[in-house]
Amino acid sequence: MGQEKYYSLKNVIFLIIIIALIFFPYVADSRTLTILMTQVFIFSILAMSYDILLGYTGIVSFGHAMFFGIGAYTTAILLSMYDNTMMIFLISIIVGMIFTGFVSFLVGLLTLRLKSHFFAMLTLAISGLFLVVAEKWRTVTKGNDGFTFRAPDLFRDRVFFYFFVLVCLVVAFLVLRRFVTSPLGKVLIAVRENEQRTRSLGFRTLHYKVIASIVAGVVASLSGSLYAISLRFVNTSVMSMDITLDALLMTIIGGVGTLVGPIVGSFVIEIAQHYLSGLANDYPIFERWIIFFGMLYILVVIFFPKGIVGTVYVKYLTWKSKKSRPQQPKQSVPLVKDKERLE
Amino acid sequence: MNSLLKLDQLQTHIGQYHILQGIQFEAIEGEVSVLLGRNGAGKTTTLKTIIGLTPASHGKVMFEGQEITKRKTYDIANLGIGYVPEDQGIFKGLTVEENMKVAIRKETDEVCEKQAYILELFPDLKKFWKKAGGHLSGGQKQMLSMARAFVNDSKLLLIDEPSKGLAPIVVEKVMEAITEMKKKTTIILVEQNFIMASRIGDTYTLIDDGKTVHSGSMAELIGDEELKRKYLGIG
Amino acid sequence: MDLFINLFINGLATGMLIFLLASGLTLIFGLMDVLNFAHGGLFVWGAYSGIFAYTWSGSFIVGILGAIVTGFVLGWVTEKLIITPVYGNHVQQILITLGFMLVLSELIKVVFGPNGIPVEVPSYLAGSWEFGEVILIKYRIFIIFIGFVIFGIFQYVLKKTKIGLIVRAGVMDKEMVQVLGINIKRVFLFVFMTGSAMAAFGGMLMAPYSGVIYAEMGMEYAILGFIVVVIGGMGSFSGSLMAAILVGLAGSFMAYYVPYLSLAVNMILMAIVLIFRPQGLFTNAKEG
Amino acid sequence: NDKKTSESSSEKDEKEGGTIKVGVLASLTGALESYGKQTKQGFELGLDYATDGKREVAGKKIEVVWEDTETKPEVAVQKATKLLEDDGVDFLVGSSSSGDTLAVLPLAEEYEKIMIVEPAVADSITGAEFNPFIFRTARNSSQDAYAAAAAIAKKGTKIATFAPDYSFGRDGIKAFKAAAEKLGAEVVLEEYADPAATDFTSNLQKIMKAKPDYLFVVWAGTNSPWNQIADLKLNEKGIKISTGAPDIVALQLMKPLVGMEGFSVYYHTLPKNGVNDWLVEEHKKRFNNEVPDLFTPGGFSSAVAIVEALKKSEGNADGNTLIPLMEGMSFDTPKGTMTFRKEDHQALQPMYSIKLEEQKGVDYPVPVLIRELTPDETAPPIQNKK
Amino acid sequence: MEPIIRTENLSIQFGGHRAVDGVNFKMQAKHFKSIIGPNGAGKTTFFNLLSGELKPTEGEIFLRGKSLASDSSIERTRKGLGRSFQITNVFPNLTVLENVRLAVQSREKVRFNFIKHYLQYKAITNEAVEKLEQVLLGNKVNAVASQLSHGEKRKLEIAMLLALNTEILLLDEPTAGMSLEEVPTILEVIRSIKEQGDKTILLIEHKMDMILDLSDSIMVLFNGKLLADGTPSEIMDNETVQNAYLGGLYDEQLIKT
Ligand SMILES: Nc1ncnc2c1ncn2[C@@H]1O[C@H](COP(=O)(O)OP(=O)(O)OP(=O)(O)O)[C@@H](O)[C@H]1O
Ligand SMILES: Nc1ncnc2c1ncn2[C@@H]1O[C@H](COP(=O)(O)OP(=O)(O)OP(=O)(O)O)[C@@H](O)[C@H]1O
Ligand SMILES: [Mg+2]
Ligand SMILES: [Mg+2]
Repeated sequence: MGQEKYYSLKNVIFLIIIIALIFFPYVADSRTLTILMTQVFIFSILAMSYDILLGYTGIVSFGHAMFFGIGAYTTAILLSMYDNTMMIFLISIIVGMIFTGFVSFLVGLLTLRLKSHFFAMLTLAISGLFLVVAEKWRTVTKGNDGFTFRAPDLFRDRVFFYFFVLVCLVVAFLVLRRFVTSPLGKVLIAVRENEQRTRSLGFRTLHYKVIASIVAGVVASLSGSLYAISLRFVNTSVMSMDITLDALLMTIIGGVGTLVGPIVGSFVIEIAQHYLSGLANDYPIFERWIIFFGMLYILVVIFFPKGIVGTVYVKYLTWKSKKSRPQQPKQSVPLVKDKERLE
Repeated sequence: MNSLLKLDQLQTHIGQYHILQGIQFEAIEGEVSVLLGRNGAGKTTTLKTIIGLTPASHGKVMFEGQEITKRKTYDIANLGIGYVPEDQGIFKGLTVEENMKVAIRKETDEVCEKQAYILELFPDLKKFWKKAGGHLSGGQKQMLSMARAFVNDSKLLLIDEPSKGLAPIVVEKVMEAITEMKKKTTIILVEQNFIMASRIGDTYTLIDDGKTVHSGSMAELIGDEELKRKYLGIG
Repeated sequence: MDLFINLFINGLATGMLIFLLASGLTLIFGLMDVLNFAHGGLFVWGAYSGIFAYTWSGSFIVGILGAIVTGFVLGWVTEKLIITPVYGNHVQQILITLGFMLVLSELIKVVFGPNGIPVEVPSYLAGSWEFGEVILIKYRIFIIFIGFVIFGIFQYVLKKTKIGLIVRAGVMDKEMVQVLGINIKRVFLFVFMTGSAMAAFGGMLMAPYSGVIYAEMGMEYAILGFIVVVIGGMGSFSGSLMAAILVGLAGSFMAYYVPYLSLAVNMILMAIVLIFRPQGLFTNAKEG
Repeated sequence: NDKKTSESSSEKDEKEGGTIKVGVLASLTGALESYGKQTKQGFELGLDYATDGKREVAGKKIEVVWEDTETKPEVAVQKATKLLEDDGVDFLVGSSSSGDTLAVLPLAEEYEKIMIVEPAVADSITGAEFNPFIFRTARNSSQDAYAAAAAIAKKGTKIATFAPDYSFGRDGIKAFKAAAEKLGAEVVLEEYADPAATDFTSNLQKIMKAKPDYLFVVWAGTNSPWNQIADLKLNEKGIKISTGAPDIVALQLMKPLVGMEGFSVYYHTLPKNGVNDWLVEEHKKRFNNEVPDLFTPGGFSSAVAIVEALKKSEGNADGNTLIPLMEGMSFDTPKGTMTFRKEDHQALQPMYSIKLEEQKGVDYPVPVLIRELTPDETAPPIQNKK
Repeated sequence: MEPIIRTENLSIQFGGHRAVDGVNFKMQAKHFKSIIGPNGAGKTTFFNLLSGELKPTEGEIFLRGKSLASDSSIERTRKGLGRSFQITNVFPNLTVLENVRLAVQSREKVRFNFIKHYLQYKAITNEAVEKLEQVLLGNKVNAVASQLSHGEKRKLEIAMLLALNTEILLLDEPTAGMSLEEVPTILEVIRSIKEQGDKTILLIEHKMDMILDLSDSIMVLFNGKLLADGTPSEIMDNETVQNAYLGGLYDEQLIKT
């Protein structure tokens, strides 16, 4: 079938990109770009985890920052309390993941029975409460000022850290990709499309939603840990609505339900932000660069209604089906209809 | 023998798919024209193209001598064309009463009378006047959808499979309603229930694979065993 | 007792203000089901243009009219440019309206400058009355009054006309409404413009209350508005009113009696409501 | 730009006497942008003042690179790294938010470059998070608190406090309480409100109940409680208000507080010295007759500090060389003479006891000097535990 | 013999309206029973109660003698109670094949597996295709469900039920809106299932000829109550049924076909 060929094409592209990324720090003209790319990778992981919720299970969460924040705080606190060794760091990632897994399990059980808007608002409330805890538990978190800590010495080398994060990204991507293309992932998609019908096929949908929520939470925690390391600093902003919105925007810009999309989205947003704000130094009209940044979102919706990857993918399929079967246009390709995907 | 609606070489694309590939059809004022054809033949798409939901890519839709091909759905509806979709188009969150209210264009005495008549015919609707549309039974939804189209003064009504899912005795009532409407309204009917179609239809048009393949008077079709077997699988 | 009255009146006034703010969202988010994150932007623009008109003319009434006109015009622009392509698609709505929000609040700085602008209460509404220990701030009484008037107007319009029904029907099935001969696009445009005008109006009334307007004020209040619309039950004006008052009162009393929790009070309130009455506090469960 | 060319050009520069690069981080967009702009204007002026407009010190040109942190820690780190790596700056200055600053501190240590903190106030910058490369020209929260206490606290005064419920407010009140109690006053009530709140009447009710002599308010952010304090007639009930005088925009909101006694970090009429006169005049000249604002002298001072330090080191910008030179260094600023305290590198500086008065031709209440507080009077405790 | 499924005083009330009212019904395994009744009689609601979509206000359902009171719709599907829906209820944005594959997946208990790629489960795909061919949808496997015509969606609905391969099949108007030409094919599909002899089938239909053709017995619901339950000929002779349900059109229908 045509599908298989597509997959292999996809893998080839995938490989080329990986190789390019491996050589990137050596050819890039500055370390800033390396750091920027590291940042892109970290947010890619976060956005991918969000895509599991939004794109594959159809859950809009306004509270994703809490998982990210838990990961970041766990790593920061453990590293500052104990030694700044690699061992502690790895332990902190695990601890963060276990802890978020537990939290997202509870939150999931509590919230996932609700319908879209209500669910979204409840997650907003719960993550709001986590933010308050981070603010109030000042002996540990130092509140909104936050605190700095030492990263493991290996990570002082930004290139090493770049590769470390890249490996995390690739692994997370491969694991998540398998996750969503597995039978379990297909059930998640079914839940997104029509939860009641999924139930009547004999699937316990709540379980699937909780699983999705846990997976998303755990992966978000990983990105939070990496984020903390990249800054060697943590404050309450890691729990803030801004983080959730970033994840959300990156996912949507790239294309929901595509997994590659969030990576592209994260790249687009970080790079646009970086260069637009840089332009402000040279051209006074870019002083208000945020206007252009906002317009970017608007243009993406207008020209890439399904997100960048989603739209390109659909265009590709249409083009291919036209090429391969000009005689039988009615033999349809799986074109996702412009129907709403949230409910 | 005025022609009220005329479809001329109508073609419709949905996305990249060429669904209607040449529909030729004419509705005579005061008659009931029946569209027949197998599943996926393009009957529903034909009706939707008339009302403007899936605009035609080629060809013309003429209504009372003017071309309405490119008009907006609400414009077309306001010319006096009603539509009963195959999935009933009930507003699930609104009550039966509210469904009727949204549908009624102007609350004249005549409309009230008609409403009373149709509620008499389908007493279930009266019984569940305050119930949410989404909670009605399949047949009740069908009745409500008919009632909504019935209360307004339409010159032309497009009805898509009204008898589907109705108890035989209710099918009779629907036929009664259609006969009542027929006094003032021209009707285009898509119907799989051949008994019903043959009883109330004046003319028929057979659609297959998005094209008109046959048309004529209903009496002819009833007599033509050959045609019935070939296209309708009956006889 | 005096204390109770004080807390109550102040909570009520805050609640009313939240209601005014949320009433636009009740139309746009509750009724039309559009996740409009740019609502806060409309709110700020209303505040700035209203205050501009107020300072320019010296009349508070002119200021209010200025805000409402701005709201209508911006509503028109927003609906046409931003919302029309994304009806029914929440994901796209989030993205495009957040983008527009950035544009709107940054444009404020271009037009009115980056600094906050202080606002004074018009002299006839300034100050307070004192009855023994009870202190009534005049402007708050004014807001409570306006809140009830607005509520009354909306209730009347929605009861007496089909417009509410049409919007709800349009959200459920746009095509079918058009089949019934209704130009749903125009209805949506009109409702959206009204909602924007309400946001602008709310912003204008908020300005003297907080004493200052600034470009970032929009988002904070918009989130509060969303909370109120959800816990009041989507699209229900009486629900939003009750929820807004509840939020106002809870804030007022908690800040006094349980100050430790006052940071979290809105979130706790929302969490409790959603867990125990997910369909909203004040709606019957009819609509699923 | 290409890495190689920038590297080689900087090498070339060094041979010809070289360039000193200063990277300034500030919030140039977002909620804190007006602070960022003040710092920026102050810094440029300070540089010109200290180098007599030549922008050269010890034969080296001074070049400034500005970066916007957007008030986001991760952006601040990105931009700081860019400054340190790509631009190869010798000094960092910044930034408008404590969070951004804290996130950047370790980089200064890692790259062994001096960082002048301006105008972030968090105590922890020169406290728990201190590292030797950090010098702060800005005052810290404790200094504010000491100044505030000096303005109102006397033996037996009863004081209630009111602050936003996050680090800034909590730290400020903690320091104030310590300072006030040292002076013999009693803090009878501490009230905190949601930093985003708009209704403060409940808190004020409680304060009225406690019947203090003074209400000391720490507030930052545009949603201020002043109107409500006036509406509830606290003053008429015998509760005097005291707070820090903020920047001019925020002063406009304080009309209800005319007559209030408090403290100020800077207002352009308060200091009496030549540097300030120059600043005010030059500022008006350059920025269509506007006067310098709250954080302008801070930016100014940080520029002066850098130039003075370079003078001492004869153009050597190496961090480790500079640290001993800068410790204890005094320099003249619009606020008078500042001194980097040896122990925690905090610049001790004059503060001002003030009263808000209405003045003709000014549309906001003007801080009028009661008394200048000496640097020693407001010297905060040393908190970096080393 | 113990009936495979049995209800005891099964009732549900919506507001003031009893949609199903004290129904006592039982059915032997491998039996074919049709349910008829006027619109709004409570047939679909009865199915919803059996399948667990709705909870009864009174009464109980027993499957192989065991009460189902505490089982959700999920449990019931797993215990062998599968259904199709009257109002088409599929996954609109998935392809036809994926729709059916999900049903097969559920039956094969490939539920939480996340290690292997789903395409590696070839048997599942093959079986799904097979089911689609059985209901004459073989030419639409890759079409997205929302693009199907009404009749095609009905077929998909049946294919999904067949794929679940449950012991008891609840069919709610499977041929509503299907063209005259295709009804016989679906009828053949149902008949062949019946003739395999291992399924218990409950069918709601308004097409009397089809019912008479297939049913071992017919039960009549009227206003939520069980009006009659008996062999086809008993029911057809029942005068109440004649008046309340069939009306005059029925005779003609019989003559025609
Ligand atoms: N939105 C769409 N996108 C793609 N194809 C469509 C769409 N809607 C309908 N089709 C296709 O167009 C053809 C005709 O559909 P239509 O609904 O008009 O058939 P119909 O004659 O009404 O059939 P039925 O009797 O089953 O209702 C079908 O093959 C269907 O798959
Ligand atoms: N969820 C619900 N809430 C309220 N009333 C309901 C609900 N579901 C069904 N009803 C009512 O119960 C009655 C029985 O409905 P049901 O759908 O079972 O009828 P039916 O026998 O399947 O009819 P049809 O042949 O028209 O499909 C109807 O009057 C309907 O309005
Ligand atoms: Mg059809
Ligand atoms: Mg039914």
